[in-house]
Amino acid sequence: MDSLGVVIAFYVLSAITIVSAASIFLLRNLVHAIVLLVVVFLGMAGLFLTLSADFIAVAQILIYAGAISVLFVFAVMLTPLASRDNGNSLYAGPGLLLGGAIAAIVVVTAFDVEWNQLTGVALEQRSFTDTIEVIGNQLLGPHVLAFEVASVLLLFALLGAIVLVTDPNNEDGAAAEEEAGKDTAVGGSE
Amino acid sequence: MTDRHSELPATPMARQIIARRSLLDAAKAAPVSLKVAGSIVLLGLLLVNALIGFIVVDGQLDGEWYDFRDLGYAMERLRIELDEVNLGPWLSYWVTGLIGGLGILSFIGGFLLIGSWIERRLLARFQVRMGPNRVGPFGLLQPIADALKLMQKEVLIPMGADRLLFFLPPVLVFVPAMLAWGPIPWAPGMSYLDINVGLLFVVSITSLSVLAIWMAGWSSNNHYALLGAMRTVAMMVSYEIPISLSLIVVVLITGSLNLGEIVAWQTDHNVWLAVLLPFSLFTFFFSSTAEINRTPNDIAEAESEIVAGFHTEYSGMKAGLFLAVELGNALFVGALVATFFLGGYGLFGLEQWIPPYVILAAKASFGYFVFIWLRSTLPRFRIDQLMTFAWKYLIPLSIANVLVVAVETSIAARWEVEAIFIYGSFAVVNVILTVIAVRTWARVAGYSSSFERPEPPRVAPMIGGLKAARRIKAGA
Amino acid sequence: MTTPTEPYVLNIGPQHPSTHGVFRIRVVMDGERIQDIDMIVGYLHRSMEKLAEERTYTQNIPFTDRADYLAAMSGNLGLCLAAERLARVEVPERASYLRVIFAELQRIASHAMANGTLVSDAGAWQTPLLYMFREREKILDLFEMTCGARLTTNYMRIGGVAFEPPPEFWPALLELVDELPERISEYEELLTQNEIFIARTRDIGVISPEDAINGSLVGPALRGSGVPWDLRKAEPYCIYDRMEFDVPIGRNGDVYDRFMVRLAETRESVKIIRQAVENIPDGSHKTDIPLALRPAPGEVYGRVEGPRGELGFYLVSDGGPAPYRFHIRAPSLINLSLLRELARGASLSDAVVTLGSIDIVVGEIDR
Amino acid sequence: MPSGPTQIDGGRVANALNRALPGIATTSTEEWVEVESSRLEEALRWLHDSEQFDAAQLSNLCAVDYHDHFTVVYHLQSFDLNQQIVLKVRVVDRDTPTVPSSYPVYKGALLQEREVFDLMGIHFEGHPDLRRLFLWDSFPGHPLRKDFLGIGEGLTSGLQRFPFENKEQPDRLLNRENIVEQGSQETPEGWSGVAST
Repeated sequence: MDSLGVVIAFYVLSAITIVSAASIFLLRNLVHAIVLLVVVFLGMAGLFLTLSADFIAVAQILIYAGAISVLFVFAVMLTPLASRDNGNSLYAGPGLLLGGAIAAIVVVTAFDVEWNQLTGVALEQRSFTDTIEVIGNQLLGPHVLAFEVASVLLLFALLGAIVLVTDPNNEDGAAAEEEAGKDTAVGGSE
Repeated sequence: MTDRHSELPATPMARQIIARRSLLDAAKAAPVSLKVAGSIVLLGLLLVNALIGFIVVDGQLDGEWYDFRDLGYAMERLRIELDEVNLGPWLSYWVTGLIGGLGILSFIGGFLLIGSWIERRLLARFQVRMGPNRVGPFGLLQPIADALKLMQKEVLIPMGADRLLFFLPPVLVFVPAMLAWGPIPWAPGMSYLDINVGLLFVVSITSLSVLAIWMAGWSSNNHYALLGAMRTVAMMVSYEIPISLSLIVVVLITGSLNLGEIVAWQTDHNVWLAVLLPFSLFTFFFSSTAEINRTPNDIAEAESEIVAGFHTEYSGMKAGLFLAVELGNALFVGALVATFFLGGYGLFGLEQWIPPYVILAAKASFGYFVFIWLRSTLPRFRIDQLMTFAWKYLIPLSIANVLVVAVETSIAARWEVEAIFIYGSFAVVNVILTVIAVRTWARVAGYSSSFERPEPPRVAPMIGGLKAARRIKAGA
Repeated sequence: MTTPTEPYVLNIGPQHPSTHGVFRIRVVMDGERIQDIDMIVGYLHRSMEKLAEERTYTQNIPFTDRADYLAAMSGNLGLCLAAERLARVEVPERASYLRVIFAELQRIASHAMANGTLVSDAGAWQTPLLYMFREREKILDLFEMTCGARLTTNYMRIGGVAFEPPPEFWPALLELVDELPERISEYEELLTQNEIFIARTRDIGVISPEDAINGSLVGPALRGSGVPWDLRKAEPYCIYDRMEFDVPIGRNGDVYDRFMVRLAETRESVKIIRQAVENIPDGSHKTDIPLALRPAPGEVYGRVEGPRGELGFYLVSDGGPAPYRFHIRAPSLINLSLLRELARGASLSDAVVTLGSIDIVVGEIDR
Repeated sequence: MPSGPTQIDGGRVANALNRALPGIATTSTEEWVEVESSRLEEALRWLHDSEQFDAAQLSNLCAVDYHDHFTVVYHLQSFDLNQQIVLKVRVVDRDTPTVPSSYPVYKGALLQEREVFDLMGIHFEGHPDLRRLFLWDSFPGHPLRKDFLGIGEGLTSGLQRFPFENKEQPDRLLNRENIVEQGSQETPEGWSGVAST
């Protein structure tokens, strides 16, 4: 955190991120909220870059800005037009509580961690060139169990999603799916 | 046109067609002095080239700042010089960054100008017509005329459109398209953004354009645009998976996410990854056609169904920006294919003679040519066929491909034989495996041979109605 | 669990690349699936049937050009045959041969257009269309040589044809007839084995023979469903009874079959033209008829097999110089009767291809 | 003799119809048969189902205005027997002429009946979607009627005499050699413009 440029970048990015994040729940238009959400994700990626975490930054863009936001897009587009409104305040109380709790955890952690060991010279040494190697070795070395557990969790989430959208009682859905399978590009069983 | 027709152009149109002259005719008809002057100029150029070639082979150029084969050296030198000025590191940073950015932008901008002309001329050639040939020599100024026309046009904002979101997308779609060019290595030392996560950077930046397209479609307040946008979003999200999986294979083999190192690996081993990984090449190329909305996967702007898809409502230069991005993306995918699978800037030692960036540009243009070729040849898939193809065919096969290549990589790491034998056997095995896997999986997933060879129509032996139809059907 | 989705209305046309003219369909869609459609036609309505009641039979021939503007010759032929039958006019043999030659050339041109636009609708960016235009251009050149017009030819007359073709017409025609089979084979190679094209057209828009007959389909749409019906064989007019040709019929009644039937029909047309050119007799190309033809009171329903099917002319005469009632049985319009049933439940892309395979000409729908 | 080569004698059809459904056919000539308008659907269905006539397709449907009545003409086509039947229905009511729809028997009548409704103003009872086809809904009148726009008392549309005809020699032949002589024909100025009945 020596260079002036990095400091300026940090403040600008933080401002963008926080303002966009605040606007998300102030805006009534859900579509605008999604666009701002993407801005938040991109700002976060920029913040990661100022911390020399290039892999995390790129992964942030790839996963959050590129994929998660598309998920939100689908969710919004499947919402009936009448209820496409950000004005619902039913969950405002619990949301605030939860948000406050998370903020508290973050603040406590921020003050609890010895940040100094990773700044200055140590940060300089951890240059851009070997982040991926280090991350890869860590993931498939000491933390391989957690890595595998996470992947199994994701697999189950995938299966759960499929089970949720497949209605065994709905013959129409099954027939439609069969029909869709029949009309495939190179498929088309006789 | 046969002889009789050319003797006897019966109609004004036929006469007009015959009267058109080609480039060769123009050269033949030139006066003798012009021919002599031209030959002298050509000879001089040849001589100069021979001289340059001599210097190159002599090794005098290697690594010097005036080494025109790799402009990266000049930049390096410039940076060192600027650092000595003692104004702080920002000077060298900004100056070299600006020069590099301008270089890339001017290359793309130049290509956008010439590219639309190339595309239209080539398409016309494929379609037995002339193409633009009126503005300037051989119609070369047509793109400029088009751009001027687009700029003069009124930019309409449809009623009920979300004005901000309608304004932003042409810009937002342009930014990732330009940014993604950053990590492409043009020569060993000539890469604008030589980062370690180059491959991930490319994938993530290109995935950003989904949102811009969706914004364009949603904010237009038009059902065609919305339909096109949702088709695009669904398609891009689906096809990002096969793209990533096919690139993971590249990373597995080369052991690096850095595009420069991927190219260097291919140059070192004297092999193109296209030979080693034919399936990945196909997956990447096909999925890219979906990502950038080119035929046969241009369902997002299928003009026979939804007019122009997400940019139906855009007019003037805003529509022009979308079209330009589409064109630039085609070239970019060509460059990516060249980098990942066709040896990038390398050409088996020839890069010592020809500037590597020229080689890369030529390879990228070849990719672009293939896109034009496809566009002029193939019909379009339907959306459900396309999604089925991604999820049922490409993704399972890509995963299997990753597995196979992972095994091969670990063999290569442990087996101590000449690299040429290892990779030669891998190439053979992979080609065979690809063919077998594709055929088997197609059978498993329900491909039937009736789609391969549908029967031609019958000849009716009699005239009649329903009874005759039934009799013919039963008899056959 | 099904996600409730809102149906929405998509307005296809009047200006749309795949409606082939000013034809409008209002589609109620659920996502990509079509729930219901409503055809809105009439943008090109020129009240031909009313206008024709105040014009003589000869003056009405140009209307038939403008009704089906892609098959002007067939329209001319249909009206002339009906009027000749009504007024009992005999046609010289040479004129009959010329009529058949031009009607079959027109069929090739029209089928080339239909197939080209169908493949264009399936997404091939105009390449097949332009290839087929190449042959169509040559045919239109032949028309231009003969009667000076390319599209709205107004060539046939009651009692014959308007002009004898110029001397350079015959070699050009023979040359075209020689090269056409090659070209048709080229299209077959280019398209009929194309995986994507097959996937887009096979089992799409299937019409059963029962539906096709009951829904009043005619022409290639009917033959594509496997019904062997061709007026040139069933009720031979002009000199078709002397010609040898086959009637190709489809197997499944899908879009692909209709496409293939059209392609095969062009081949048969080439055969017919070749036979007609070989056997054409010398003689006059038209008979003399009164300036104002006054057929005896009565009615007639004359019909020909146009490129789009049975093109009928119902003429009622009250003894005056103009028809008392002039009705065109427009195959383009009547072939659309089944469109709604075909489109329901189909995806938008399929509906577009199906519409393309029915081959409509808006001038004929609206008249 | 019927005018079409495959058209069958109306009298034959009338006899057969009357045998099966007594009293249904009112008039018949050798070209066409006229049936009672209220029993149209019955007749069509019988013709459609009968082995003898096998009227599989409604190939043409149109209407003619005869000043005092309308005639709806049905051209029925049998493919297997290769014959054509012309069926007519007479409607006398000019204000709201009504005919039963043939859509229940022939799906191909869908658009043809809409066209006749639009241009001739004949209502088809039982048609699922009887709207105007070509003209907009608020269009006044039905243009194919002979009294459309009310040209005048006793005057109707139609052409009584061809204006360029030679009055003295109405049967003058038209061909290439016979060039029109100066003054031998009626000039447009001398033509009244509207024919009178």
